[in-house]
Amino acid sequence: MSSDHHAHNPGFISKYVFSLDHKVIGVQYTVTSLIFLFFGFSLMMIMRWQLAYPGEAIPLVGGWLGKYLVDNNGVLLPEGYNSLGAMHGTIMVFLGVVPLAVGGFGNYVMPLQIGAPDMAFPKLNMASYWVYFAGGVTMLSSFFVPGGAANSGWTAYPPLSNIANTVGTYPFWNGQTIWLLAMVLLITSSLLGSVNFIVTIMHLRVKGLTMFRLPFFVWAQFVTSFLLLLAFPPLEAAGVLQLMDRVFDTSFFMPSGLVVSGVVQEYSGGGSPLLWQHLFWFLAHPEVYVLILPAIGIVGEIIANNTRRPLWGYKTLVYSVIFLGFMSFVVWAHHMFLTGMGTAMSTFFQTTTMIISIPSVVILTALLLSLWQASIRFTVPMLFALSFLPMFAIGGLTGLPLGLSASDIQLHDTYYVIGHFHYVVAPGTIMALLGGVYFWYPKVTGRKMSTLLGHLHFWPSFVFMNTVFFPMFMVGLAGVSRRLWDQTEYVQGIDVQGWVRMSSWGAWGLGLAQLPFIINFFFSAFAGKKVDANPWKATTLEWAAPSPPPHGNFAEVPVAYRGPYEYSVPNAKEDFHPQHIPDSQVV
Amino acid sequence: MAASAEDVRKSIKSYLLVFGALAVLTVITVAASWLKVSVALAIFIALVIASVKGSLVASVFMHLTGEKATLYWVLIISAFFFLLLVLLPVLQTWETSHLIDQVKP
Amino acid sequence: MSSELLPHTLDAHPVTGMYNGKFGVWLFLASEVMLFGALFSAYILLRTHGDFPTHKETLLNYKIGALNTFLLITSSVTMVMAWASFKLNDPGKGKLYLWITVILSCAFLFIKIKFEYMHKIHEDIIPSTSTFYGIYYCMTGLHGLHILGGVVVMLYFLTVGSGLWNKNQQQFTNRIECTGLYWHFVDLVWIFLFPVFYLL
Amino acid sequence: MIASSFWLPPDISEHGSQIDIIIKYLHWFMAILFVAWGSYFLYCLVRFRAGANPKATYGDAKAKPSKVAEIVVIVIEAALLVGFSIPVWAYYRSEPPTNADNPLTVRVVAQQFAWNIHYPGKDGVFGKTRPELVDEALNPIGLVDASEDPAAGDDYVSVNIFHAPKGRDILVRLSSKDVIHSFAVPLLRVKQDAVPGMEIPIWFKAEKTNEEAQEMMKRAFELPASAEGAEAERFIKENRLRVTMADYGSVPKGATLNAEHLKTLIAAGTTSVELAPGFPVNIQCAQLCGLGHYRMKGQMKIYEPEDFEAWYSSAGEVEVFDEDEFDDE
Ligand code: HEA
Ligand code: HEA
Ligand code: CUA
Ligand SMILES: [Cu+2]
Repeated sequence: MSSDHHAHNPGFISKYVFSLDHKVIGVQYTVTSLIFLFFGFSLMMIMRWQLAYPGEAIPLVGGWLGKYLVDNNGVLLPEGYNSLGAMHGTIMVFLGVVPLAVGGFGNYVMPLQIGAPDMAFPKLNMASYWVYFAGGVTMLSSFFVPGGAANSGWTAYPPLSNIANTVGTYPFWNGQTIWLLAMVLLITSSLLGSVNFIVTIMHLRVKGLTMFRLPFFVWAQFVTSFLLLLAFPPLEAAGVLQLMDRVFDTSFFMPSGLVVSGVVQEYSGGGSPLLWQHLFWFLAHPEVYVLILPAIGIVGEIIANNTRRPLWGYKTLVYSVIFLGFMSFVVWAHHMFLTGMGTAMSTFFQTTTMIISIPSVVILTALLLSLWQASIRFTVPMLFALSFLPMFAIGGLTGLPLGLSASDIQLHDTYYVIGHFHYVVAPGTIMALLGGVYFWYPKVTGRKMSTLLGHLHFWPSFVFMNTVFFPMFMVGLAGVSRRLWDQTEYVQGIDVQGWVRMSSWGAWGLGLAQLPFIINFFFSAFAGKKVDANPWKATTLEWAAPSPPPHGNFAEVPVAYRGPYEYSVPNAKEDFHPQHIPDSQVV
Repeated sequence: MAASAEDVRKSIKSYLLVFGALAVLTVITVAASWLKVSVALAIFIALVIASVKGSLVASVFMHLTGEKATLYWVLIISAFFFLLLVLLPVLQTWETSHLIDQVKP
Repeated sequence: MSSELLPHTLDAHPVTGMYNGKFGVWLFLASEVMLFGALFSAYILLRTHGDFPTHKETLLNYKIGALNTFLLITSSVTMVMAWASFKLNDPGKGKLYLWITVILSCAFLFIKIKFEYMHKIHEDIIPSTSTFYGIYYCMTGLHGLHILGGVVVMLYFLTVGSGLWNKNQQQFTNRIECTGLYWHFVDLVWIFLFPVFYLL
Repeated sequence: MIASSFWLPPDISEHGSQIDIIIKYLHWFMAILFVAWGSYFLYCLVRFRAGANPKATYGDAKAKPSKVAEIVVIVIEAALLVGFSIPVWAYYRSEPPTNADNPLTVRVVAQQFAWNIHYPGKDGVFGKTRPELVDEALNPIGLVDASEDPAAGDDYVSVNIFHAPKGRDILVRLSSKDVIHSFAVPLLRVKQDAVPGMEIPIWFKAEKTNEEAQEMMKRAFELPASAEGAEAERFIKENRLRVTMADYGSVPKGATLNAEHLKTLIAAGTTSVELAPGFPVNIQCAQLCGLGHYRMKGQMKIYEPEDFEAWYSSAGEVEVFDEDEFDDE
């Protein structure tokens, strides 16, 4: 079916730049988003200097950060701090993790895992990458416009975001407006991608691959796509409304009678600031599950492969993920408990929030039980996957005090929240995604990454991740607000300064710990050990294709004969039964 | 819908019928807006008529009646989230703006 | 082009009952429901929130609105007729219907812009005049962009893209069907916009 | 700061202990779960490593313990939700102090980057305000003239300092002039966003005065070896918001240590002093509100009721509070 296309030799441009091949697009996504991740992290390493040593000049880079970020002495400005913070959040979420988890891994691995020759809509796929790319470039360009990048947080709450970054008379030429335009592009890209994913998963599975024989990772991508499909449009709508507010002076989010810096604001009024928050969090809560579900999927794959036994409770896992996806649409206002909620609404949202924690507990328990009576191989990807479990547990558990509206009174908008979600997204998702890179690298390049460098990457990263984020819980409980340029303005802030410095040192250590990875990533592509198509002795279909898979993926269209994780089946020749090998050849 | 030529020919008639119905309903909506009824009732009437028109378009022009369960599920889920998105923000903002009524000025 | 070789490009999938393109369009429409849903939510919230003028106090001309509604529902019929004609292997009639659809939608846009937007802007009624006009311009503008997009796609199939009919009739008809689904949805949105802005 | 427990700041409000209880119970619960799960996890890693268990078992592990664990989690979450969180919120949000409780009612108007506390004066009625009248220095909330609204005549506005009595209900009508802020007083376990265009009520009762809070928070600090040099400078910088809690001869109680003080103390052979925050009950802004968000700080001054009355009856026009001068008070 697929062996005969592209009889002619496509040129470099159509092969590697405007390629329609899901694998090339997947690699494009992966590399671009890794670079964005590193960039987003660098912003935070700068901010952590100001937090650890408030008011001292930033070493090394302070001199050339530009007048919107630092003053003449190289000290970070408060508005520069806000810009970096907003851009860190935005870049990490929308330009780093989502494109890596969905655009990168989803694009590359998912079609292979279902035995498809490509995505259902290759042109749409290419378009979604380039729209993402355009969004990223637009977002970055905002560092250079007058007034600097957006500085109202990644949440961009109006009225602040409506009045922020207005410099001179250019309606478009300022950070916040560019942020909005870039967000519209990024959301569009995700929408194109999610349509493509759903159709591909439903329509292009090979013969024999029923829904309940799909690898867990595919299920995770499937649910994620629905979240992207249905949750992103409201933010797109909100973005359009805020653009109108900024460019056409409407007042959707501006109530009447505002006085900013002593000046009465002129506009028609009658808007609602809370409207933005609803539309934003309607997206952003499902969004956080977009950040975690693909990671859980990757962890599931790696764990099944390295425990050499089937995932415990595969169906339970699938149902939990579906339920999680569904529930994630009905909890959003737990981010808004303190905007003035009455008893009725707060009861509704805290109850749904407690309910949504149950499927997470079930998922984690199932993954944990998969270790029982296993034969655990501590490969590098497995180390990353294993570290995900306790880290996600800490992140998830600390979500509970935030989810109860009464305890959220004390913890809302403190570093406790920062600690909570970083435990899920950084030691959780980031570690899982890195594990995924090590796991599928041999498929993409035909070569393995260095194990030694892998260990040099894993252990310090694991330690430093905790050094960065654990102290944040203490800082938060002590009552220090987030987004503070200088927390030592407050006596509580001075008291926890030791913890804060520890976080900062951890962050820089974490930065250093990425060097072995970067080296490993680029060098192994041509210096790594050559391996065969199935180096991990895995069962799912992507390992049935050659490494790297040719255009069209499979030399011969596979047929699925069984479920995804048939490891250590009694009386078998080997300890794994690939999905595509008929029974007659394995027993 | 993999319709045969015969089916298509048959459905052309229903397209024209629906067209007529839509035109009539548009006239009715405009007429109804001149009725002297309360605002709530007026909104209700207008939305009911719009929903009827919408379902006609969806089920006949878009052939929704001939589709399979998968699509229904997708649409039901979006419709449900749509309702939440419309209702909850309004309720919450309403509740918040009335909290102050509990305390005397 | 590799996409021709992908499964279910032409034939319906046994479970979903749709070919790839149609399923894709329906999913896209589901997301459009949420997009316009969010805007309707904004409208209702702003309206119940306080100082929000209603149509009785505003100058929207419901007669123009009704005329436009009529144009759009007519274009929906001609659209579905176009698809039916292609399906019945009558490309001449199909094209004719498609042209009528294009003309009707251009008429819609023309009336919208010339007699509503321009007229209003002339009277200095712009989005920032009041929240009502803000959301009116926003929602009808977004809807107008959707119309414009539909027109561009139809013109594509009438001109540059019409060659596909000779190569693969079924695929061409499928694409017309997908365009039609989108088109009916745009019509459907207007069916709600009209009473919400012009009558209530 | 002396952590009352779980690193929380001391609690000086009436309702705060109920919030703390949830935080404490929940964290114990989380810790137990984590340790239990973690031990199982580590046990598996060791017991079932490939070296020790070369052949994995195909069948499912027993599901019962996991079911039990999940049910325990559900039950405890439900108990915390229904037993603690919802009632606290219901009390805190829907049972405002009544007139019979004689609450002190104030308006708090947030702005970039200050807290305006508007007292109604003796008549207990707030004067009208209008945005056009706002003058950042003289009339930050745009209060009308007494000729327009007699109720405005005795109104009193204090910027960044919130005077309040102990042991009496305090009812705050919270709003904002420009963007969203968040009125947070960690010691009182109070936090509420100030949303422009809305007035949102919150209420609380302080059970400690500033002095009593300082007593709770006082702590001994080692003095540096020398009164000069980097270490001494850092000591002064880090303690610039604290005051002495006892009389140290040349340095009176309630003083902020400066280089001069340090010199005399070290010369007198003192090695440690007891310090506590000068203003222990601070108001923070918890919602990003612009470049000055980090310094949008107010202070509460909680008096004994009779001292409060004395202050209230003598209060003047607009009081602007500057923290750097607080030790002169
Ligand atoms: C991937 C991202 C992610 C995930 C998965 C979650 C998961 C959860 N989150 Fe989190 N959250 C964020 C990202 C995430 N969150 C972000 C980014 C913000 C802040 C945004 C901002 O304001 O900028 C936030 C903020 C946030 C708030 C608002 C706080 C505030 O602003 O005041 C709340 C409140 O309810 C909350 C709750 C929860 C809950 C209940 C879960 C639950 O789903 C968690 C359920 C999980 C568990 C309960 C773990 C169970 C596991 C075990 C018990 C097993 C132990 C196992 C071993 C030891 C191996 N989150
Ligand atoms: C997915 C989301 C995500 C991720 C992964 C991170 C990762 C990190 N975050 Fe981030 N953060 C946010 C989302 C995220 N953050 C958000 C939403 C906010 C709120 C913003 C706001 O207030 O508006 C925030 C805020 C925030 C703050 C609070 C600032 C404040 O309130 O003032 C801090 C403080 O320390 C912080 C620190 C860090 C650190 C140290 C990491 C580290 O863990 C980073 C780890 C990263 C890596 C290890 C990079 C790995 C990549 C490579 C090694 C690339 C290699 C390249 C090639 C091979 C080509 N973050
Ligand atoms: Cu005001 Cu932050
Ligand atoms: Cu959330």
